[in-house]
Amino acid sequence: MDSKRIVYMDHAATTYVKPEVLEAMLPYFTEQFGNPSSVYTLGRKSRSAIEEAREKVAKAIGALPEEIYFTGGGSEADNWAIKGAAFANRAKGNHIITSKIEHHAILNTCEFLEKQGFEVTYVSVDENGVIDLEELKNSITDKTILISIMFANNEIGTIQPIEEIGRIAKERGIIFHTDAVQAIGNVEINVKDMNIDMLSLAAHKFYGPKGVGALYVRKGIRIENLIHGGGQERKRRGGTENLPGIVGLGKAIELATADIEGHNARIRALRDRLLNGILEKIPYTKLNGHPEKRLPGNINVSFKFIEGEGLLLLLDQSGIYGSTGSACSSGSLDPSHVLLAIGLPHEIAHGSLRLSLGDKNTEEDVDYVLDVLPKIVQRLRDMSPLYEN
Amino acid sequence: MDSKRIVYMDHAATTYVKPEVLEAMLPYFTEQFGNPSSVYTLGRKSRSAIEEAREKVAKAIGALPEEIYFTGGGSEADNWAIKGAAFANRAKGNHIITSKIEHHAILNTCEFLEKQGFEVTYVSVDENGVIDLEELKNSITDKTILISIMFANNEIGTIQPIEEIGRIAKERGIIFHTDAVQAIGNVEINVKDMNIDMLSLAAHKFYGPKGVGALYVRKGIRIENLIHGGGQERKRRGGTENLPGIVGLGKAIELATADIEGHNARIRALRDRLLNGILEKIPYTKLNGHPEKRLPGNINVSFKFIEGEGLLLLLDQSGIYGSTGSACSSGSLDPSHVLLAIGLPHEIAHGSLRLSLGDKNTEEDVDYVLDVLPKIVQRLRDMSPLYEN
Amino acid sequence: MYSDKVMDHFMNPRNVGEIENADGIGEVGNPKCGDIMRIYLDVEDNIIKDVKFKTFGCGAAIASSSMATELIKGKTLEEAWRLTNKAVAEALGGLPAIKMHCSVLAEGAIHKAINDYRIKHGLEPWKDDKNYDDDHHDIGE
Amino acid sequence: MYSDKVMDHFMNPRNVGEIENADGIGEVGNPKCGDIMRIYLDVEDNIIKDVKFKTFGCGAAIASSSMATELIKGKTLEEAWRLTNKAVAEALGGLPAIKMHCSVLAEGAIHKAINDYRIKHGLEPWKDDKNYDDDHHDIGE
Ligand SMILES: Cc1ncc(COP(=O)(O)O)c(C=O)c1O
Ligand SMILES: Cc1ncc(COP(=O)(O)O)c(C=O)c1O
Ligand code: FES
Ligand code: FES
Repeated sequence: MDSKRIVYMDHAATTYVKPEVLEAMLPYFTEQFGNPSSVYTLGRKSRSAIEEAREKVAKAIGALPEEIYFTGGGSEADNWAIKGAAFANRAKGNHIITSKIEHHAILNTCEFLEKQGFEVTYVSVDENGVIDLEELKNSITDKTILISIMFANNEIGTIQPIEEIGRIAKERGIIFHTDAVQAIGNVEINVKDMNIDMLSLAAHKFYGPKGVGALYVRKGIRIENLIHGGGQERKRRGGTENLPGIVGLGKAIELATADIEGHNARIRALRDRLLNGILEKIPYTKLNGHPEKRLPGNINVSFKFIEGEGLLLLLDQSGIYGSTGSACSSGSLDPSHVLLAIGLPHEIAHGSLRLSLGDKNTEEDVDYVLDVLPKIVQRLRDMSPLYEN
Repeated sequence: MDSKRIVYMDHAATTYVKPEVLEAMLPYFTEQFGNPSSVYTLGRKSRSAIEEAREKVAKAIGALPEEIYFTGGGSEADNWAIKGAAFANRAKGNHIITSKIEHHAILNTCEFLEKQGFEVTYVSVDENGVIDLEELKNSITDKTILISIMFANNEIGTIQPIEEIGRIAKERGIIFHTDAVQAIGNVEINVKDMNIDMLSLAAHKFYGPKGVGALYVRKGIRIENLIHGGGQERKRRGGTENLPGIVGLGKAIELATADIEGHNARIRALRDRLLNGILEKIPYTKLNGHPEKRLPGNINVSFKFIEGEGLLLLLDQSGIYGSTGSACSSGSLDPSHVLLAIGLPHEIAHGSLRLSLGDKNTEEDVDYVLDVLPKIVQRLRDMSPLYEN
Repeated sequence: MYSDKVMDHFMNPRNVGEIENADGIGEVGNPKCGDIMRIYLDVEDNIIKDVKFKTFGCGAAIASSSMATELIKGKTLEEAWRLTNKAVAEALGGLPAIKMHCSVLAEGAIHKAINDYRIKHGLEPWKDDKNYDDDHHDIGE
Repeated sequence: MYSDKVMDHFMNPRNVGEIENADGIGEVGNPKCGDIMRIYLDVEDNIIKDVKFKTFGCGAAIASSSMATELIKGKTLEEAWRLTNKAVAEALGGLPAIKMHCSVLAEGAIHKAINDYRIKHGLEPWKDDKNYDDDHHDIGE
């Protein structure tokens, strides 16, 4: 309410576009705007730009360029992977396995498929948000055509044992998709080593533009199209290519994966300083998600006795931007399905705060949050009928 | 091959982004990038920007803001409209009516639905590309749930009698969708007066950015989601909003519909000068599409005895960018389905050239094309075994 | 999404706290769905002399508590009973559709506090036709 | 999409034209699918003295005609017969996958022209195992 300091700690929701990325994109709006499907010079230059971006995406995840298809975002990639595999393999089976803590782009797609006659198993997670591998194995049937497990969770940051899931899927000859929207740039990924058949990503989570993403589909995997249309993306995704967006995605993924270790070390140090400070300064506080196997920038804590929306609004007044799993913030009856899946009671889930750190955050930012946050929590607790001093 | 002059006449494929549009978009990449679903200031500003864009789109077509849903482009809007209406109304019927000259985003979607048990009637067009209204009426059955007819054709520019089709659909209580991707900015559209229930559009056809579009869905029309996911777009289209893209779409549609008459008068005068010059200077040439009811900037002509890809390449060498319906340019066996539908023999369809004019084209551009094109056509004819001087 | 009035009452809530030995206390909501509002009344000669609240809930819930307590302070119990959630929302310059139920909490807590007072004073509780402890979260539009 | 060599032969095609009273003429393709190639041969002592072409087809078809005619000029008929479409494409610095069939036209037209010459000269036509007039458009990858 006083400060002009702005501390953005909601990078898991979306990031700003890095200047280098925007710069790479700019020529493609006004000058170099030709339709990549055209035979003339202007079109051919656009085609090269797209193929260059495709190579960058492929390289970042250990795939071949011809295995990368550009989409209009992470949700489209998720929808395509799930529906595409389902519709293409219906003759083989109608059973899909996923987890209880997937993003709604996966969960709501599965719900749609259930209405279309598919059967979906939602595997549980433990109190740290790690998938139950035994339950996963036991839920496989002759009819299982697809396993989709996210690489890292967007709310609590827990990283899944993707290699092991890939092995299980491979052994049983089942297609394995992973939603890696949160993982890119934070975890080393190699789709071949990890036996990943399909992988979704979205540029705006790693300092690229919104409205563009990609789906990796291993050569030989057949999926039905989601966006039917022109011959773009080797006839698998119709629509005039989002040329500046794709160029931006290419540049952003190149930057994000150039030095994952270095990036993580820096972010993790900041994150731990902030997390330890919070746990130290604010009583009745609990960390959600796995203590070690988590995204380097992710903090998710629950403050007892208070509700998250008010917390966000007060933080906002101090220039701090975070997010919450409270139902009050989403307008739905239940708080975050992820927090419930790891066993939090409703009232604790309501008091959750996610702070996700990014490249521009500094130690000063951390110290500022550590100064402001405890007061705000106390202020809300003082208003809470649940809190008895 | 000598000149440095560049004449872009492929605006029907895609347009450059106007400087004012790019300028409006720029803050939303790097500064004003907050997730519109967030409660904090940065997110709320994004939300306002999106709602402002929504109002602009609504105003441009005579709809209500809450009837506009943003998509990742024209193809997504088309796929959503058709599949969404089909899946939501399956209990009512399984019959869809469309035309033979729709964009592939419609045709290939219908083909997919045919595999899912739907029946599709593809209505014919006359030699000018105008829909056969009698055939349309006669093909309606008790099971017809959707009529989808494009507003204006992307290849030959023919504008359809949309109001009459809207009336027919309304009388029979059938949902009416129109693909207006080519029409926005070129035809006055009022979805209420025209009884349009759903309408697709794409920003990159009217000087907005690629990778963003919109679907208008009349209040009360229920369609299944295409991109399932988060609660964005009033729970009807998941995915973090393409904030700069949406802002750009809003700005572009505002500019494009501010003075349609004035814009058309200017473009039409240029177009007619070019068209008349071509027909005068180049023998064995035929105009495709309706002589009057056509998009103001559209020229589509067939030059006998030659093939279009070579034509494009030679034009390219002179800095002129156009497009063709030749199969050789697309890598498929058949030339443009639109040119075949209006009754052109294959070899004539192969020699087609589309020049689509835009806002930056000048009389000098026209004169330059009129200087270059006849020589190029002659040069190819001189190489052609079909041409006997 | 919130009006300036809402933000003002959320940021600077009036009448936060408890009243020791209050004449009437009303609590609605349940922690499961995330919202609890408790209202304390000090009543003298049928007039609300003082009122305090404690709320566990969103910004709109806190602002509604603040506004509602302001609106009934100094009023008769009959007047206070007639305060509707709509009046609270209006006084706040409006609430988003999905947040209207938060103002209902305030109406409910006041009703409960008044009836608590009436029962303690051997009066018959007034009849309420709403159940304020129901799941009241609702998705707008 | 085309190599510089292809563009050069498309922009500046060698041997365009007709030969009056040619010793052999071969034509393949059909206008329905958009490509026709016709080749004229002047043969002296079993050597191709002169060769011309006319082509209705894409840039790759025209470039292939140009390159193929260059490659057989001055060669014996046997040598010319052995020219494969692959050799033509290679000489052009490669062709896009979806354009390989355009080079097949050149191979076919040469074979037909040679056999036209042989028949006119009372010789038995050489056997060809491909049908060059088939629909040859094909989608790459
Ligand atoms: C008539 C028509 N419909 C749909 C589309 C598809 O739009 P987009 O390429 O933006 O997906 C286009 C343009 O390509 C079009 O001209
Ligand atoms: C794990 C995960 N999957 C999918 C998505 C959807 O991506 P987008 O919003 O770009 O469609 C997100 C982000 O919103 C995410 O965090
Ligand atoms: S208290 Fe939950 S939304 Fe207001
Ligand atoms: S001649 Fe048709 S593609 Fe080459």
